[in-house]
Amino acid sequence: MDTRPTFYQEITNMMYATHGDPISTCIQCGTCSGTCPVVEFMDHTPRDLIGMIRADLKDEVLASNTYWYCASCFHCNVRCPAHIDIADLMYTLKRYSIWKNQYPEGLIGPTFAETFVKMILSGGRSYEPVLAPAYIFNYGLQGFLNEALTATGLLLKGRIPVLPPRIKRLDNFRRMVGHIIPASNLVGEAK
Amino acid sequence: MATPKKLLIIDDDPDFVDGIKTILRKAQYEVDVAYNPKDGFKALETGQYDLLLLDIMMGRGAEGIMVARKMRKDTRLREIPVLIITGIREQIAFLFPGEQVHPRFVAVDELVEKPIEPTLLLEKVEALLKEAKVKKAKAT
Amino acid sequence: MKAYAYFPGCSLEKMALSYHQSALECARRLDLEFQELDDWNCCGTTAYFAIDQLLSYTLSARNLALAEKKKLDMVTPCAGCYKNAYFTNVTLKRDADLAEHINEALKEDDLHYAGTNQVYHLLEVFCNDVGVQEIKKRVTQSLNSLRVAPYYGCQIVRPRKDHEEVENPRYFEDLIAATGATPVEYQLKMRCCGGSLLITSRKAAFSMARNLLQNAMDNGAAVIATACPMCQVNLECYQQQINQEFGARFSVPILYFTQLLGLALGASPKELGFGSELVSASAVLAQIRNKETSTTQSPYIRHATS
Amino acid sequence: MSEKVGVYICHCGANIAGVVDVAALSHWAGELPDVAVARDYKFMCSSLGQELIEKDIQELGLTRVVVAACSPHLHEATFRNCCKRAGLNPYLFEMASIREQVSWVTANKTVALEKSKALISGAVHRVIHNQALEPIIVDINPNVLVVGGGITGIQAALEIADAGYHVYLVEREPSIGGHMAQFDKTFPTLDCSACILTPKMFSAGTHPNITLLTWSEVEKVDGYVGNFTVKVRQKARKVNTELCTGCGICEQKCPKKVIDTVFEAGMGLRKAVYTPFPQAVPKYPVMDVQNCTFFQKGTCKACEKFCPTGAIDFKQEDKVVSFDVGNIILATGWDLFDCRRIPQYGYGRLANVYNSLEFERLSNAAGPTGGKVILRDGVTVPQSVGIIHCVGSRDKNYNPYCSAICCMQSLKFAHLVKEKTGAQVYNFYIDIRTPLKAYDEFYQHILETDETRFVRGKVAEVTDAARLPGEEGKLIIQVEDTLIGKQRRIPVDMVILSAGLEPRHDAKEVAKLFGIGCSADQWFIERHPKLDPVATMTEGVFVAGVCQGPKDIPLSVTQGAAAAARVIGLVNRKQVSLEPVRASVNAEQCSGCRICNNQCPFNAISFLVDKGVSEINPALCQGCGTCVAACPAGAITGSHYTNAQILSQIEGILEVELGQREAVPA
Amino acid sequence: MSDNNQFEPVIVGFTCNWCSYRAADAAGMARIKYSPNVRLIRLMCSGRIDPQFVLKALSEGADGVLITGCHPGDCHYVEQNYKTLRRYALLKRTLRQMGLEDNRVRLVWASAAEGRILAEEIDKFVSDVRALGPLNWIKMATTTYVDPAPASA
Repeated sequence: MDTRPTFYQEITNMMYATHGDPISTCIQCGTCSGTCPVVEFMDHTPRDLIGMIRADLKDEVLASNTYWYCASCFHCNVRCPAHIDIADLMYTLKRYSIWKNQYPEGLIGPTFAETFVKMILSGGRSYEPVLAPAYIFNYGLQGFLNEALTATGLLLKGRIPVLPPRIKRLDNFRRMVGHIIPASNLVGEAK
Repeated sequence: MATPKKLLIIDDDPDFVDGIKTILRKAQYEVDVAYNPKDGFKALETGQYDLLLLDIMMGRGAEGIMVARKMRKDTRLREIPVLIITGIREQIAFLFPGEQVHPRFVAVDELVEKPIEPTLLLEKVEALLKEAKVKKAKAT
Repeated sequence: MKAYAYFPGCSLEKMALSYHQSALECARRLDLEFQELDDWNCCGTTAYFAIDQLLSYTLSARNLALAEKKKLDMVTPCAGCYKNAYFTNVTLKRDADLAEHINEALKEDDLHYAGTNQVYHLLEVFCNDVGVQEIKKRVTQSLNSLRVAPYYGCQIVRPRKDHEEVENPRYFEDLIAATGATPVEYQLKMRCCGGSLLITSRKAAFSMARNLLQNAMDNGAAVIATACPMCQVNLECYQQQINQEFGARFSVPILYFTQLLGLALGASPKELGFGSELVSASAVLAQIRNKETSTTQSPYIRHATS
Repeated sequence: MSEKVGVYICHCGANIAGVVDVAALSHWAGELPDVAVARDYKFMCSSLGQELIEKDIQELGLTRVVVAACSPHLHEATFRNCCKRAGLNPYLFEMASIREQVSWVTANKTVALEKSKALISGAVHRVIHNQALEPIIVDINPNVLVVGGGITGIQAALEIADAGYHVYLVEREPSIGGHMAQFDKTFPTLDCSACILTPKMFSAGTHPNITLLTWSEVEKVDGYVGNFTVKVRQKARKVNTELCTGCGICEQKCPKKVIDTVFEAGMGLRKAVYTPFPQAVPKYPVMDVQNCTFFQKGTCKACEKFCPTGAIDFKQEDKVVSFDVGNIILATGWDLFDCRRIPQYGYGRLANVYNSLEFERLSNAAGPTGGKVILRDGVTVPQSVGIIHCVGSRDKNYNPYCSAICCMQSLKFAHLVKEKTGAQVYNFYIDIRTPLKAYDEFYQHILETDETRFVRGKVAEVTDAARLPGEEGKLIIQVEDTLIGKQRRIPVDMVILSAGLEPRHDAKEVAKLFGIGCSADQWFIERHPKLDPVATMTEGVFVAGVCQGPKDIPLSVTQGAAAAARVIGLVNRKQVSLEPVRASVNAEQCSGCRICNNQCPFNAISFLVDKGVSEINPALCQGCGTCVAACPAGAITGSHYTNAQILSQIEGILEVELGQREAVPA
Repeated sequence: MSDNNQFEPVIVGFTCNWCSYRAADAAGMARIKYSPNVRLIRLMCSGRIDPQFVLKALSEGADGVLITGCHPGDCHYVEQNYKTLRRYALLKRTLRQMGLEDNRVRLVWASAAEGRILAEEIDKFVSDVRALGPLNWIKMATTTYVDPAPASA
């Protein structure tokens, strides 16, 4: 009980509730990476990443963009011959890097996550325009213009709401969230 | 002091655990560590601890709260004082910076934020143990 | 008349309003009663699920509890909402501690999750509960051999729920065939369109969408039918940008399967929310109207200029 | 009357003594009522340990013996013999398993001691009620049944027949030969499979001691070791084998062509009346009634018209033959993994994706293409071929086990493709497993000479959806090349799936028929995985070859011979002794209610109408005891498992617990 | 007894000779640690289990009884475990009629290969019986049992 956990053990500790088999059962066959539709954008293939975790290459793993590129399509999950929940592993790495404040600069995943939570807490539902400013500047002028064009198209077709949606029992809802994320400002005065 | 007090740390962060473990052992406490909520709860059930030091953000989210809540429902574990030590502000309190971390989301005895000063840690631990002793004396 | 607790999800409020309208129209015409959940909230979405699973489970659990209150099984047209609700249901049934923890939070809204109901995607309700044979009987306006590419996407079929076929399911094809349309066979029907990367990694999302569009076109699709608002937006709204990025000339309508099914069941385009497309569907509507000129060859086959 | 019980506690080295305080245990046991002596010893099963017991029996006059050691399935026989040598009836002995049930499964030493005490107390209480019994001696019928006429069954049958005993060799297909007859070359020597198999088939077909029953299936097995009665259904061949000379004219003249999904693996055609291949044994054809024009449409009879000996018999019916054997060898083989179960590999959807058996036929000189490796269009020679290993094996979605032959098979394919087409060959593997004699040398040889490209990675999918230039019209193998960490798309003309071995689809029913067990994967379970690999838990029933688990030809032949040796050994003994565990009815107490009559699956219980009581035939009774429990009058006794024995064992076990609980305040 | 004085039930288990006893052997060979509360009695077949064995065990101080056998369809004696299954249902009814919790008796199928499954089932049963608490059976009048003399051959 007293030996300091390695990086690999830290990750398996975080995945203690995963429905899949432990990553120790990975046979490094590459089915995940051969299947992955985003692999060409990743600096390490998912299989490689599992190998790196098992080799405790913490800095290299955290510096990798692999888990931010995961599209959660679960195609690797259903094919994995070792029944590893690879998408869950990617989620875990996202959480790890956010919790440790160790995500690489320039990736907008964490910013997006943050924006999303704030949005949910303010209305109980998601609202596309709020998400836009959070990432739009990362694309440069061309991207901005394109986005604006698409958005305008959608707006003209009546597909973008003007006001953010709100659920009716928002106070109850926020107090509910306050039980799960312990931040007092979400729920006003605690009971 | 006849037998040293037995403390359990449930925290997934090895760096932090290493730090406080050293501080607590130097102060003559007996310290066990569990690095995930499942092992942690198992340890609580099998060992006899005088105090629990509990992290919040573990596993799938704020699971420390789950552990605390479950303990409070267990007649055998209910009386163990809990000191929550959290880095939640660093971890997810990007939410509304500057404001207080909610102190009473579940009945715990004390909550402090990481990083914690050694003296403060020892003070809190000592105070909680004392309080528990008084409570126990009253009960019997 | 079989009743369901209907959870539309955030996208269907506005962005995918036509999905909402057409889903309800199809349900009505198939004698299903869809009771919309009262005061439902966001399901937690794919993107956020990664960051805090406990919160995501809680958000979905609230919707499940709302459905339980109605004592009805839940149906949702959104693939993302479906996956989250389905697996929240599975996880909470398996993990009593977690369910208790979340129920503690749900008390704030006088709700309780007991795990008594099932979660279905709209496609499942139509294909299994109603049945393809029954739908076939109710088709009044054949879709006239329109070449429709069924796009399953990710979250309806994956992760695996039981022992079902996840690499080559056929129920979407069967449903399309029941409407008188011709289902297009193409290999990427199960492939991710990249929708969930739209915001975080546009380049990857576009490349995935392009591969998908190309594969459907190569196999002669006149229209792609989707069952997920995110896929629809990615494939339709960004088609122009994809054309720019890859020098392609895609111009393929991406419709919700309920819009096509609705037409076959005799609903008018207006009732099904037609008119808000960014890629015009008028050619599709024309072909359905014009029985004589039915073609099996796609008018849209255009190859990328590479 | 009081008994003198001796209790012996084994240390089993540290296996037991490391967890259980054996000294305290034997001290405690010595104090039990009726126990005359209790000892502990390092290895009770050693000759010194046994001598200890024998000496006590003789010197102390022990009347009962209890050994607390390992599982009775390991050493019950050992200690019974030990008792017998010392003049004590072996059934006055009882065993308590404190290794498998205590020391190996319990961490806490205090609890382990308590549990050991409970088990020993139970055994001591029980043994006092044990009765002296004599084993039942039965004669062994020297005839042997071998089920399955593949290489394993052929080998076993020949060994036994050569030893002078009669063998019934039953085969489901029209000819013996099995899968080996379908193969082209064999690994690693590249011998022609047919060249080495056909002589053995011929010997089996002509051996005076072998009765060949092909196109036949075992329907029923009754009895026990030494005395089985077997019923075999001989499916109607519609050919009178007395008259048929095997000239093959019927097959030539038959106008109906059918795709041969069995021998040709769907790659070639056969006629409606056919022998699966020219060297078939026996040479007699069979008629495929489902596809015969006469049976389906009522006219044709071309075969009958041209048969020179009048052997065609459209009226022939299935025949059930019954015979007695003393021992049975199962060599039922395997089925090929159905590659359609992995849709992403395209088998059954993409024309030029082949499974391993299809490739064997393609490459076989006697096969449908005359040994030419060509694509499904029948002309094109592939310029690039991908061979995918581990298809359906080592994958928790399909079969978690390694099929053991696919690496060798794939290397062989690589060599054959290269030799016959000159194509660029890619082998996609997870691990190359070439462990036996001359196997790895073959791998080295391929590496050195054939320019095969080895790509380490489990293939994700095979598709015809071209994306990049050069992919049009090809099969694209998408895979991570794990040694460089990159996803690759490799266009090829032909894909060969090295499909795994699976238990026969009906393995479970066959196991049930013969009263043996199946593993979770449905391979037949051997008696001991290392030390008794061809016997089963059922006396007189043996397993050999792939039906017991994946293996290649040399190992299958070895097992066939091994099973034959075991059988010959038993037959030579002429007699076998059976456990005297049998039920019997006390006619005085029997009320004639007949409740027990339908409890017995072996029909051992009959009702004597004249006497108004039921009776059990000890030759048929297997000793399960179900009727004993069912008898409302308590009139049936199950020897060695009497009510008195079991009830006292319960008392004994719980005595310790009660004592313990009273001692500990609540 | 564990440190925190939790109730440790005593359970008598019956196994058949062919599947479930070998499953226990397999659990041992695999060194799978499981609850030590169960003491096994080997019979030839689960069909041999006479309801009086179960009642005897409960009356002599057992808190629960575990009945194990081959999986349905895998019985060494063809179909005798189906009879066990029927008797099990009757037995549960009898227990209810006697005012006892019928979940103090459990039937578990385990093949010879399923050591791990047997161990898991034992753990589960022990913890379930532990939750039920001790069985307080006023000791029934001791039943005397006399074996009928074996029928003369």
